[in-house]
Amino acid sequence: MVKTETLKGEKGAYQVTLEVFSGPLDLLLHLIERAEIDIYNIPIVEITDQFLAYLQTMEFLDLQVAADFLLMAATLMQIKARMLLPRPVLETEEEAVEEEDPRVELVERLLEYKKVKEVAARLQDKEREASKFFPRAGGSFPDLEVAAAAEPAGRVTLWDLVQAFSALLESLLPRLELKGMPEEQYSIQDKMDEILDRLARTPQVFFSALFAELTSKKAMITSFLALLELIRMRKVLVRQEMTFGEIVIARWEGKT
Amino acid sequence: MSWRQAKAVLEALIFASSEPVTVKEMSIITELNEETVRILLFELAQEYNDQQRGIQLMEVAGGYQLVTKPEMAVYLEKLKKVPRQVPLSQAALETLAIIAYKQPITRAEIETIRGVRVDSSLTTLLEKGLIEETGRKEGPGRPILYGTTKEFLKYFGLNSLDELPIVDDWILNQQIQIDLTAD
Amino acid sequence: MSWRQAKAVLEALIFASSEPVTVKEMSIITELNEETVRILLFELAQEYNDQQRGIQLMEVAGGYQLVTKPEMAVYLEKLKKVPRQVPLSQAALETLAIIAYKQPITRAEIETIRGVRVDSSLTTLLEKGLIEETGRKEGPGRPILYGTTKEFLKYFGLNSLDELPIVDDWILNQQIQIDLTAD
Repeated sequence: MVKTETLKGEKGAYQVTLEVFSGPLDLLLHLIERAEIDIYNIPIVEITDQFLAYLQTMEFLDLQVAADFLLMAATLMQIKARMLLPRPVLETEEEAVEEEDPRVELVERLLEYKKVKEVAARLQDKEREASKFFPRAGGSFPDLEVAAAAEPAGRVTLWDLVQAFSALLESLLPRLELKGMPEEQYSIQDKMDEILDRLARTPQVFFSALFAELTSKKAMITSFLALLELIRMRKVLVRQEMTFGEIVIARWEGKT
Repeated sequence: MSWRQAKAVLEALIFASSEPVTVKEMSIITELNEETVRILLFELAQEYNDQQRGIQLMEVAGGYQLVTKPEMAVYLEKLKKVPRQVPLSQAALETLAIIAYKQPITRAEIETIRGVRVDSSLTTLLEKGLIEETGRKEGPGRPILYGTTKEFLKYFGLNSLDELPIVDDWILNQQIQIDLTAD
Repeated sequence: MSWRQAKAVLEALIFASSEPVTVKEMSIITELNEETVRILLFELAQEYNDQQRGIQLMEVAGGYQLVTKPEMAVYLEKLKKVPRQVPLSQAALETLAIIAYKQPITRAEIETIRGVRVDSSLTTLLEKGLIEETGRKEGPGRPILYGTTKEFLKYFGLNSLDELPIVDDWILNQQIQIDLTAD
């Protein structure tokens, strides 16, 4: 689908920019978000009218309306009809509970689809990042295609990291105590920035090196928490390059 | 083979291969143990960085590959001889997102989630080698199941599926590792 | 742009280009004059040599390109022969299982069982030397018959075909399905 349609008006060519939706759920979500309404309580009459108005606009502009959009329109009208029907007088509470809101299924689909959009957006970010790294294109060696194994990279669990940290703390603590340096005042955010700055200069840093220059236990713990936060945010990777080797902190590849 | 030579061999191997080369493969070819290969690779990666080169070593899809540094992109885009990829459409990205997180999955299941027919996105994704048929689902019609490929990992610069971004309460892929959910 | 940066840019350009890059192109992109580009290239070539790298800069018809050093050929040859560590795709495995149990078998027969076209799996399996053409079937079109190879036995650590797990037809089909949905 195209983002922009060029239309020929009587007074010459002019451009109309259309929001193009990847499907009826996308359009519906857009309408709901634009109206800033609660997804769990969709004003179905209003939204159905807007949805139909959009389809009319598409038709008016001679743009093909996909069958999926028409199907959704039918679904919306069905829900609308059910909601407008006079509700039967309910005799018991039980019946009242059983009376299901006709919008429930739609809401569930919308919520699920919302996640899809979220993931798609993140994949797009990754795509954009990855597109900055160009592989070798020239004169590939004939027959030299090698099938690579999905070898488990030396991943490090959070637990490994905590253990490494406590070992480090234990070994460095006597030295720290002796120094008796005035305590640094750093927030976790400061430390996160510091680690990222460091990784901007060298792509990989030894775990121990991150803490080598710190002068207090508090600073070390702050740094450690900052590192955990960066891992959680997927801004850094942690891996063990050798089986018994040092843990290495690396920049999240593809991110500048 | 000297240390320096070994590094040269690894560089040549990674350079010449059209696919990421695994540590295991390099170990077999050089007849060095995997641990040594890893140290050599680590040093090689360092050299690429220290020396402010235009290329760097990247760990992707379970192996190693050479790529240009991101800051070179602005120059590379000016050279027509450099092949460039057309970014995926929104529709294709959504389809791919569903496959990546819910694989193996059938077309009908994807269509239920997206609310549209996905034939053309599936064709695009299959042509680009980002997804593949992984088998057939039990049940009526035995529909084809789709999953992501190694090319998918390469395309998005991921080392494994574990590196897919986490979506809150959409933990679909059971392979997502404990280290990330531990907190 | 510093001297060092300029060299990095040239390296990236030559690396990522699908064809040799000319001095003129490099000059336009870096906004440096051609003479400077030549000096930079000369230095770059020196560095590749001095540092005993696995790759080198080569001037060929129409410009510059990066190639592996001749002494690396022996390792690159080995790279081609490294045992494939990739587990076969589910589709290929399914096809292979059918061939193993029902050999000799034609493509059409495999496709009837699997319900999909199997061209690409057959190509993969042939390339990997796990199956081979064993003859032609009598009848219309005399289609090619496929069977497994010695390599197949090696790949799965079998001494002979007799060691294949015994299954009757029904179980064979079920088994494949179970494998496919296992993860």
